[in-house]
Amino acid sequence: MDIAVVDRSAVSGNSTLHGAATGAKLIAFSLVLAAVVVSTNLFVVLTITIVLLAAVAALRLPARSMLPLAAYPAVFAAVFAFASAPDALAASLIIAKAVTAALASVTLMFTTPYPQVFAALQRVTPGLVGDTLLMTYRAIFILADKLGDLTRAVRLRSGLSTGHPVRAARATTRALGGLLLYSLDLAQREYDVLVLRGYSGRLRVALRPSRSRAADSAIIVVAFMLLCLAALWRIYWIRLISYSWILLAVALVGLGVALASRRRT
Amino acid sequence: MALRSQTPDHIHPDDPTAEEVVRISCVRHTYEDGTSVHLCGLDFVAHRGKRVAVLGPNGAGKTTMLYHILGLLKPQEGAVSVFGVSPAEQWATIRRRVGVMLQNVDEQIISPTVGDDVAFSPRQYGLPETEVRERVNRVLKLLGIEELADRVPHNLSGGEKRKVALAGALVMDPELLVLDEPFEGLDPTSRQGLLDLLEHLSHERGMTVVLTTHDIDAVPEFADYAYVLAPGGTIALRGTPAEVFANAKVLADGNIKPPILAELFSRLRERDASAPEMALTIEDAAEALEGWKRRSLLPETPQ
Amino acid sequence: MALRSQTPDHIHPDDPTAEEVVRISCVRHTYEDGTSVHLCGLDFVAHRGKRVAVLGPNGAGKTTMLYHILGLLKPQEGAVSVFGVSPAEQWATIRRRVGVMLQNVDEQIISPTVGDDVAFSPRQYGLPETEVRERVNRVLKLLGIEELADRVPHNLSGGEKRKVALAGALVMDPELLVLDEPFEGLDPTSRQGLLDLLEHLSHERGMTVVLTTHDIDAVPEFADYAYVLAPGGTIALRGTPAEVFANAKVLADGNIKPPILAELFSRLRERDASAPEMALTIEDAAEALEGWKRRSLLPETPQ
Amino acid sequence: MSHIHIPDGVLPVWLWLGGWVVAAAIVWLASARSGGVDVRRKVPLVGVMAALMLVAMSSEIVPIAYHINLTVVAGVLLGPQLSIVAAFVVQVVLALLGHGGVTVIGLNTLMTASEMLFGWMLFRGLITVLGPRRVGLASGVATVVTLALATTMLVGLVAVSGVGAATVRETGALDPQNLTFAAPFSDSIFSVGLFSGGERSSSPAVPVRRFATIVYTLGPLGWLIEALVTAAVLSYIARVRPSLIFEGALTPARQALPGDEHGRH
Ligand SMILES: Nc1ncnc2c1ncn2[C@@H]1O[C@H](COP(=O)(O)OP(=O)(O)OP(=O)(O)O)[C@@H](O)[C@H]1O
Ligand SMILES: Nc1ncnc2c1ncn2[C@@H]1O[C@H](COP(=O)(O)OP(=O)(O)OP(=O)(O)O)[C@@H](O)[C@H]1O
Ligand SMILES: [Mg+2]
Ligand SMILES: [Mg+2]
Repeated sequence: MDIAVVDRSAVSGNSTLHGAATGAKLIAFSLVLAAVVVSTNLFVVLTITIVLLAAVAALRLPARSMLPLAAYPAVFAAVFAFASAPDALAASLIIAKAVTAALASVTLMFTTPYPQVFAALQRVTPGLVGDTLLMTYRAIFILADKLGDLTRAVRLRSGLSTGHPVRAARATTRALGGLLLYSLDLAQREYDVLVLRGYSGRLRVALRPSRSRAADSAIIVVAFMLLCLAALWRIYWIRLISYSWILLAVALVGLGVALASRRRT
Repeated sequence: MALRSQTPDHIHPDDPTAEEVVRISCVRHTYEDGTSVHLCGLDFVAHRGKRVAVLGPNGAGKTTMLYHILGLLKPQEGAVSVFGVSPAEQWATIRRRVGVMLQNVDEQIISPTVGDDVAFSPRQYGLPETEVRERVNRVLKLLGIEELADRVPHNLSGGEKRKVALAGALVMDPELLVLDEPFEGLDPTSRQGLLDLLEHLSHERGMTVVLTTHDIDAVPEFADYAYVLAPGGTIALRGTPAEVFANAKVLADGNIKPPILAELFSRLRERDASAPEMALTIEDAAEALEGWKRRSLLPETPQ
Repeated sequence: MALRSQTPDHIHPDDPTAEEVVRISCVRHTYEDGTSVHLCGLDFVAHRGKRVAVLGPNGAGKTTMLYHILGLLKPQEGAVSVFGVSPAEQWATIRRRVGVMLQNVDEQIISPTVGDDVAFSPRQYGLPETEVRERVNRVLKLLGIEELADRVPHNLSGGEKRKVALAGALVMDPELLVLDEPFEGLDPTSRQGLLDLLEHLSHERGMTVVLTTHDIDAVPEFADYAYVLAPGGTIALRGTPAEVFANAKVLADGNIKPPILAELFSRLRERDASAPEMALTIEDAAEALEGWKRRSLLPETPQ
Repeated sequence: MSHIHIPDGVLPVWLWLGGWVVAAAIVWLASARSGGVDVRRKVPLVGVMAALMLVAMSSEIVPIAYHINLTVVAGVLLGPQLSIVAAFVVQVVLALLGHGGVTVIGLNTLMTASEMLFGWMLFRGLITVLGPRRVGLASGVATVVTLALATTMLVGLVAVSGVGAATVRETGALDPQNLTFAAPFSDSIFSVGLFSGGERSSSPAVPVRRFATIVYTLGPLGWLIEALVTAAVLSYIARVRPSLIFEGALTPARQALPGDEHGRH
């Protein structure tokens, strides 16, 4: 998980989503999240997943970097589901919800430079919470980067001893302890630098003008429709449950079209 | 307080009325693991418009000293004053006037593009966007890195990152520029460019520059004053570069080799007592050597 | 494969049978953002027991080149061979023979104390604990940092960290030492110490050293061969330091200033055509200059 | 332990809404009293700890259906005010990743935060009694006691809400009667919504007493693991970075690392 990959996609991409207003994307993101949260129907959640995937495909976002990141929570969700879900379907639902929420956030972060996102969030959260959210985001990447550096250093310098599992384990725990401390220092210094350079709890960013109002509205409308569907299926689920497959089928067709159009050009 | 002890030797030698921008008096910092840095001995003073180099062996306390100037560490003893205030307590009131580059530039890059990163401070200070753009373009041009503007800073090479960090430090036209080992990782041409730029900034705009460096050969060309830290942080020596490099004993204690030209001249003197006085820039050295040779020709009875 | 094109000019000039430890033939690496480094033009070769310096402007591709030698990047075109195998594919078989120091040493620290960090490789290779201790003590002493053994590496100063990283690279007595800008951040005495150490290691133990540096003045003293990368990665020049620094044009293209002494001599020549040939170490220079002056005295009718 | 994984729509409205209101109030309070530079300088620490708790809480040790929480570690390092903020941030992100619903964020924030506060208070108390050299012991004891208290709170919550205990995920919720893991969803909206009849008002599947038996007999295993991890992490930090743990009245006589006694002067 390399922050440079996220940053590069966010700033150098040229898709409709990249061009949309940050505000519109944040609203759409919240709507999609709400849809995932209220939904209790696996088919509905999968529909949202597929709509998001279709968007990724159609807009030519860097799926190769995004999908592993979005799938990362699936690992944890799967363990969670395995330990707690009564049956396979419920387990799939748990995993699908985690992955879909993650996919939505990844899509947002890959199409919007992070200062834009956090500047907006900090406007609506109490000071310390907004500040902490920003540093939590950075810290996740600091931890991941340091873990990457650590594994690279281990590979370069000798690898872990296969013949001496105890030594390897000892070295590993020590290294992780050091990693924690080092990440703390790094986060501290990063924050110090922010402050040295003028930050005082509120990021300020240049307004990114929206490329097209129509696209902004379209994004919000699609997200809102997803939320409506999710809500409908949640409220009238008894009547609608046998029609769930229709949603999925429509979404799949959409994905197919997106993939086909991508291949043609 | 130590701040008041303005002994005459701290008055600016050329201009007694020159404003003191930075003063450090006998500051001690003990890190948690017990390592103690005691910046004492002489006071460290930087006057407006002067370029001051801090030299010293690894681990002497140069970075620690700069952290005190930046208010990142709070003096446990002694006093630090920058623009007349204590930076640890009132950093917010002076930070607009100070530009910073830390030793490890990786830690200093904040934003996802070079352009945004350089624009970080002006935006935070609320300058209008057109002015932000204009400042960013100007400073990128000054450092010759316009073509990096849209790149992602994490992906740059070591030297490129350093230039980006420097651009971020310069963009607000600070009155005080604090640089920790700015020449490391720069190729010789960029290094020369930076030397020229710093000279220009301090002469034209009266910018005060405090930097640490191990690049001894650049010091005579760059610095108006040099301070030498001994291990443990003691400020052992102060003076113009020529004065400092004449003090071989303290330098040797401080793990500092004299510049190549200084060494060349002292070798020459060992071989031939008539060799000229030490010259520390290439131009002067060439002139001195040529003069030496010419003089030896003229009156056919020198020795 | 390009590896087979051993044109005569790659045979070791002094010793045609000398073993090639590293060879890079026309490697291209395109980073994800499209930045492309094409290490082509000449082949890069390092022979056993030789010290090879890689020079080039910021962003030329020096670090990229070392990453290929270390198998951290896989050539998308061309071939790399280290000890006769491809490092990207068979790193595990050769890593015991290779010692590494990266440009940003922070990325290289593994363990929470200096002693453990230096002991990391020998422990993982399963050496008995007494030998591990003995090796660690020896290498810490070699670098003069015994007193750091129990410190936490992240808390060290920049130069101290670099020495620790170097100790970690040397502790297994590697046959090939790969160093990315090892002199940056070191004080002049440590720098000189490192130069002497590298010379000792390559002469006594036949260690091959490949390093990148911007410290031009150290190159004549250090390197048996120097390679110059032009922007974009093109390997533009190869030769002994004297050969390389005589090639002003390519150097200027590569943002490389000649060493101070080289410049001094060319200034002297401009002023006085009788000035001596370029000398690149202080000793030689002093001798040449003194000779020049003396000669001008002797026959009273030189010009 | 530090939070409950309950999907939305299970808890009575008064409970979860009350949780939200109280949580919002204390988060607002914590954030409002944060103008000081000293608090702000700790934000990077909060960020790193939040990131670490996220990783820990979202990965589960399967055989005992338990995950490390690091709440006591974080509580000790952050102190009360920052703990509240960290707890809130962590719960928001966890909810987005599907660990429990959005409605329970309020309650979960309260639970996590109070666990961090308990841990912090107990640790401080024990350190004053045992002396600053017994960090490992103090933190181990503090962890066990804290978790026991938190478990009791959980039991109380279950009793109050009238929710089937099986919908509550907690430490080692292995059902000793049929040797299966307690299944939070078997009794709730997930299974019903997907496959069967209506959204029943969930009648407690397991009586509170039996739930308590399960938790108190099997929980201690989880507490022990957590205590070991906490003790290891905190003793390490106390050794290399004591100021993170000790400040003000707790400052111990300077502990030099071996080899540093002579310092460098
Ligand atoms: N965070 C820290 N914790 C403990 N000790 C530290 C810390 N930072 C620096 N030190 C120690 O303080 C002393 C001074 O360090 P400092 O970084 O100021 O040196 P420096 O003069 O900048 O050296 P260099 O030239 O190598 O950068 C060193 O002995 C170093 O090990
Ligand atoms: N991870 C990366 N992603 C994208 N581009 C990169 C990456 N790493 C390096 N580059 C680019 O590749 C080129 C070569 O970089 P490299 O780090 O090899 O240069 P270098 O010669 O080591 O420079 P320096 O002297 O500044 O260290 C530069 O233009 C750099 O911006
Ligand atoms: Mg330093
Ligand atoms: Mg490099």
